[in-house]
Amino acid sequence: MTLMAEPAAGRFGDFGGRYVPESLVPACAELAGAFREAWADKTFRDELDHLLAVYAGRPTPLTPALRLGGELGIDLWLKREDLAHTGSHKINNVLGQALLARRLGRTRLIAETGAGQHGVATATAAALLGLSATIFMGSRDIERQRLNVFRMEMLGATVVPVTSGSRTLKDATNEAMRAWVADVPHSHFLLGSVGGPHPYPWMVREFQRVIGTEARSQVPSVPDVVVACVGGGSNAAGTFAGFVDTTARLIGVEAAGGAAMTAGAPGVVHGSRSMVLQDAEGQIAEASSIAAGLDYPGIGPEHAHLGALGRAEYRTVTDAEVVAAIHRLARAEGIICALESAHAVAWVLRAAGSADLPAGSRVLLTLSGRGDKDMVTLSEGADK
Amino acid sequence: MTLMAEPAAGRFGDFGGRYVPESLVPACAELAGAFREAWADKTFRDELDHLLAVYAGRPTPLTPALRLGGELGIDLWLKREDLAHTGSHKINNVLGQALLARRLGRTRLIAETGAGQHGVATATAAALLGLSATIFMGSRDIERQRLNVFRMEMLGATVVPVTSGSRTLKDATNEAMRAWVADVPHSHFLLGSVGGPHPYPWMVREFQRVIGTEARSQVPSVPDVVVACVGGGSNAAGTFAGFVDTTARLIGVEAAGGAAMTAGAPGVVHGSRSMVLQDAEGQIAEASSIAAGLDYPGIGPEHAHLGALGRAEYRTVTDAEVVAAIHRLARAEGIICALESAHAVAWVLRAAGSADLPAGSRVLLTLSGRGDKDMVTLSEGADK
Amino acid sequence: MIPYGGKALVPYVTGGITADWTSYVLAYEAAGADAIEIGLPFSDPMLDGVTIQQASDRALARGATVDGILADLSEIKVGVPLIAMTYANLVFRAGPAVFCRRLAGAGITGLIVPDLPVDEAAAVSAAAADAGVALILLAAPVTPDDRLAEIGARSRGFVYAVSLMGTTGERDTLDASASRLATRVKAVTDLPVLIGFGVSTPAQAATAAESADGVVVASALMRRVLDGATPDDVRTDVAALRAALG
Amino acid sequence: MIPYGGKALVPYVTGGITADWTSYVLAYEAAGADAIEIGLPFSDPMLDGVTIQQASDRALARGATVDGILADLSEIKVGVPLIAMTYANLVFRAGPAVFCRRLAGAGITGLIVPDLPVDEAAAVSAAAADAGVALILLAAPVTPDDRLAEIGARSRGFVYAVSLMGTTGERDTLDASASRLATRVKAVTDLPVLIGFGVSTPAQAATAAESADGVVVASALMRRVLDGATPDDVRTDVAALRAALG
Ligand SMILES: Cc1ncc(COP(=O)(O)O)c(C=O)c1O
Ligand SMILES: Cc1ncc(COP(=O)(O)O)c(C=O)c1O
Repeated sequence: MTLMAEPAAGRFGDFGGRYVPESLVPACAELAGAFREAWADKTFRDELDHLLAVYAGRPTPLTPALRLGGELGIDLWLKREDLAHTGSHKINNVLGQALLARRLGRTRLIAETGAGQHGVATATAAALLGLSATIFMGSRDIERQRLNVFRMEMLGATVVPVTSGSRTLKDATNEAMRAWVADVPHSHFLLGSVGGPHPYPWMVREFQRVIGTEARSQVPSVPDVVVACVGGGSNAAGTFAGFVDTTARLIGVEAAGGAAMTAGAPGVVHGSRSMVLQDAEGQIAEASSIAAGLDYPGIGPEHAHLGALGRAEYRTVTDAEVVAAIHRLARAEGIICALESAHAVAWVLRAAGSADLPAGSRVLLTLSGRGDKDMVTLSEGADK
Repeated sequence: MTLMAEPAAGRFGDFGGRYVPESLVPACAELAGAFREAWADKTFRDELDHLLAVYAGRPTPLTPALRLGGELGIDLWLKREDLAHTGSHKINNVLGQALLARRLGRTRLIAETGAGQHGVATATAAALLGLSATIFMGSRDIERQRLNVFRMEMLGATVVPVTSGSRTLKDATNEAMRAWVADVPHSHFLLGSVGGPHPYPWMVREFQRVIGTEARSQVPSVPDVVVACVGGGSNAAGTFAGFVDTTARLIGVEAAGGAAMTAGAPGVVHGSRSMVLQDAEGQIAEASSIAAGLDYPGIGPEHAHLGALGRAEYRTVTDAEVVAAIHRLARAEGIICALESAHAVAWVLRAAGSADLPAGSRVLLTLSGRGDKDMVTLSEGADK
Repeated sequence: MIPYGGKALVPYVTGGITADWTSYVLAYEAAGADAIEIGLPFSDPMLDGVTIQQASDRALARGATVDGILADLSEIKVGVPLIAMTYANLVFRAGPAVFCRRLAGAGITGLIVPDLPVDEAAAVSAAAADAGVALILLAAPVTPDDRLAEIGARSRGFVYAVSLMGTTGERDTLDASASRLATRVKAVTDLPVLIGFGVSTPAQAATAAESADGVVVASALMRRVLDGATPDDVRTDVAALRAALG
Repeated sequence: MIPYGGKALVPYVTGGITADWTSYVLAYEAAGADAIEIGLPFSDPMLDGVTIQQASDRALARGATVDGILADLSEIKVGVPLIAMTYANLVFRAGPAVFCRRLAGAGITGLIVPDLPVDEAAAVSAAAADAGVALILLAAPVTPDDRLAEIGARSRGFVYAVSLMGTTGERDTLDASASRLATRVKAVTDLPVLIGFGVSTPAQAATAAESADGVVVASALMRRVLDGATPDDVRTDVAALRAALG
């Protein structure tokens, strides 16, 4: 199995598609064509690879977590997206899409953000390429990720607070799509994960594939288990892409309060059909997670497909496990990861030694981002 | 000219030495011997290089600053220490010294910190190697770099507020040395810059040499000017080490309120003779800079020597120039650097086009760290 | 569904927005509506501006459900066609066949799903046809000719011409793109073409009707309802639109 | 400088700590001090604990300067040797020769510089000798034998044996390292050996004097001064130390 080709009609099995207003269909089609072309164009790939190397700090290292692995009785390698410029894997996708936007003659980037990492990455790429950026962010997320709001503003982006619905990522995404409809000729909607209408799930996975490709060349042998946290699912998709054709088990870890795969049902939201947290009538549920970047009721359609096939498995961890995991990793390895990334760590901590992750397992874990943005949340938690 | 050998009697020309209490002399001598030996030991170098690569993210990229350089009429390359693990060049030195401390059988690291970057790096290395860490930090710096205090605590370090004197880096250094005297057998004093008694200025420069060595191999040609900010002077020393034997001009940029080279006089503080801000009688002056990491009245002795020889030049920039520079770089290149690093940028902004930095110059600038830690300071400034 | 010949007026109301929301339906009919659009509120109305978002939120907060809204409709007698407007997830969650049969059971004969473009519409289209419900497709100013032809061919009841690139919501002027689009759509289909999105005043309705077969008016009416207008109040508004359209 | 034979008592006072600080000098003499150590306060007293730090800060805050302190001393008549204690930067800033001559001019005959180890002492040592001032070197518990011999050979006046690994400051007990060090120093020099750092009580002074030729007492006295003790009060304290030493 590989995850290479453009999905036919934008479908991953039963999932995917392009459920958007007619006003956006031509833009989606244009984008799909442009990406298809650019991805086959050596000049474009070379320019992106160059930026990833000299600007974003790729390849990111693979760190053997000797102390934590030793305590858990497993071999544990960490793929260090926390060291990428702006502090998470989000930059990989953003640089790719921003180059594409420029190729399409767009002068403005529109993005949704939850934790603010995608917003910061988008604002960064906009500054680098001389584009303008408008970032939609739930007012609740603005409260808990203030640091990132300052960063976006310093980079020259306009941050628009979204006060509708749950005031988190879901609502920011609605608002970003509304802004896009109103400015299609000048704007590129720079979606931050593997959701949304075709070509986004495919395109973003391809831009994130670099994580898996690098990791595959860095691990001493094919791991038994490959694990990553899942919000929309882009860092997991990029990681899985490097291992889907191996014997490695693929594990995505969701927030217990945003577990689209575990607690959701098939549905259509934000442009594609996938697994969605919703009620019996189809109203979208509000997710709830300490990690703003996972506080989302949906998941990318390819994950729904991999889950349906049984090729990938999805697990959930609680906020309390996540907080414990972030501290444990910090003290054992000197790495303070993002709350999002700590979901993957938390599952490893829980599973190690059990039938789900037997002693002696070789585990590759993608640390999708760094934790600086979460210090306020964590220190407030500690005060309680 | 090279900066290779161990300075005889710990002297760089008229500067350097070992002005410490007799109680610390044997520990300094032991450390000098251990470093001399380790630095000649392939096993030690390999282990350090390995950690720098798989853990700290080295080599860091060299980014051509095309937009900013274009605006200024110069070729500008940024050496990206902001992408190193923990967010600054401090990790290079800390990993080296922590390995040395372990080799010496020490179980505890003691460090002073200003901006908190060195404290975070020290806490990180302690966690990684299973050592304990006590970090002294001025209470004024604790206020302005809260984020880093949280990070150190999460990493398991004890942060001790220092309320004497100016309550900044100078006073934290006094207190760290006092703590060291009281626990020599178990503690290694992990000094964060190229100051202090022999062997620190030499050893820390050697551990930071990796910046200059990498940059030298990354630049397309020898630059006309190599510029770095100077607090104690470690990122500058490490950078200069790669270019001191070339035709490049070497420029260190100090904070106007902490300009030991420009406004200081020879003096002895914290264990070595160097340039020091002081009054006519010899009382050490309190520095004052928006950048906690440069808010220090001294400078490493080798800089005093390079300055006396005329091989390196030292300039100052004001807080206002620094704030403008951080914003300009963010908007032009999508990089939010540390307030410390922005001093180097501010000088380039001011000098570009003048006789000091003519149009067409090729400039290598070390971005010593990232700005996340400074967002609160900057946003409060913006509110005013 | 839409009378051929004259200029059709299709006012909109969000189902369940007030306890007596069906009184607005009756008022619309009384004021001369040719058909009435009933919004089935969705939690994430991605194509709607602030007014319809607020209307949807208020209805959902009041506990509005599809079943409840349909039951309310069964209790009144309306002489003009009723058209449901909702988002794809509500349709798929129930299953297109079940969903469309439920609509038909409540006397609804049309369905508009703004996030279901023609390429994704096959299953719902078939289910709607089976249930005797017209799946009305939308065309946008940026829709290219070939797609427009396909939309014209696959739409049922009428074609909904989205007046501008943007969300629903009142506008000061009618975008010039509205009449251009209506003209293009009329060139590829014999179905009536109605202009919607941002038609806010009788004057705008009259302008729209110069190139189209009628208008859909939503946000302008819902803004009034949100501000406390009674069924009687909005009857006057709809009557003014009716008068402007002739 | 220090009387050979008996057990010497050298109490310390920070110059300029109060307006009448020289009264403490006179009180010490009256209580039987064999010599008196005068602290010339430095902004960054790296080897000092909290008490001497506070004393230094207070003196500096009062505007104390080396010149002012020396001028104050010129105004009193003291019959025992005076020893200056300060940090290297004050010595180098003035220049060792100028600095030492200034001390001598105020009647000071000894100098202790805690951050000037023997390896760095040559210039100051020569300048002090020229000015007739004894540069007193310090030995520490960790000092190896060969260094100890060098310190013994290069020190003048006496050798200051630092009782423990740590800063100045009161301690509950005298560290066992104190007597071990004093014994080791005495084996390599004929100079008197005084124990300092943490000698806080008459009993501790007596213990120290078993292996050494006397004691320096600083923090215990300065703590009292900081707490408001008058010259009369500290005279009693020094007298008690004197009595304990015999
Ligand atoms: C550090 C980090 N990890 C993970 C995520 C979740 O996104 P995805 O599942 O697309 O990787 C985010 C989103 O903000 C993030 O910031
Ligand atoms: C980012 C950064 N740059 C520079 C410095 C100054 O140190 P040095 O002059 O030793 O490089 C610091 C010190 O904290 C720092 O954090």
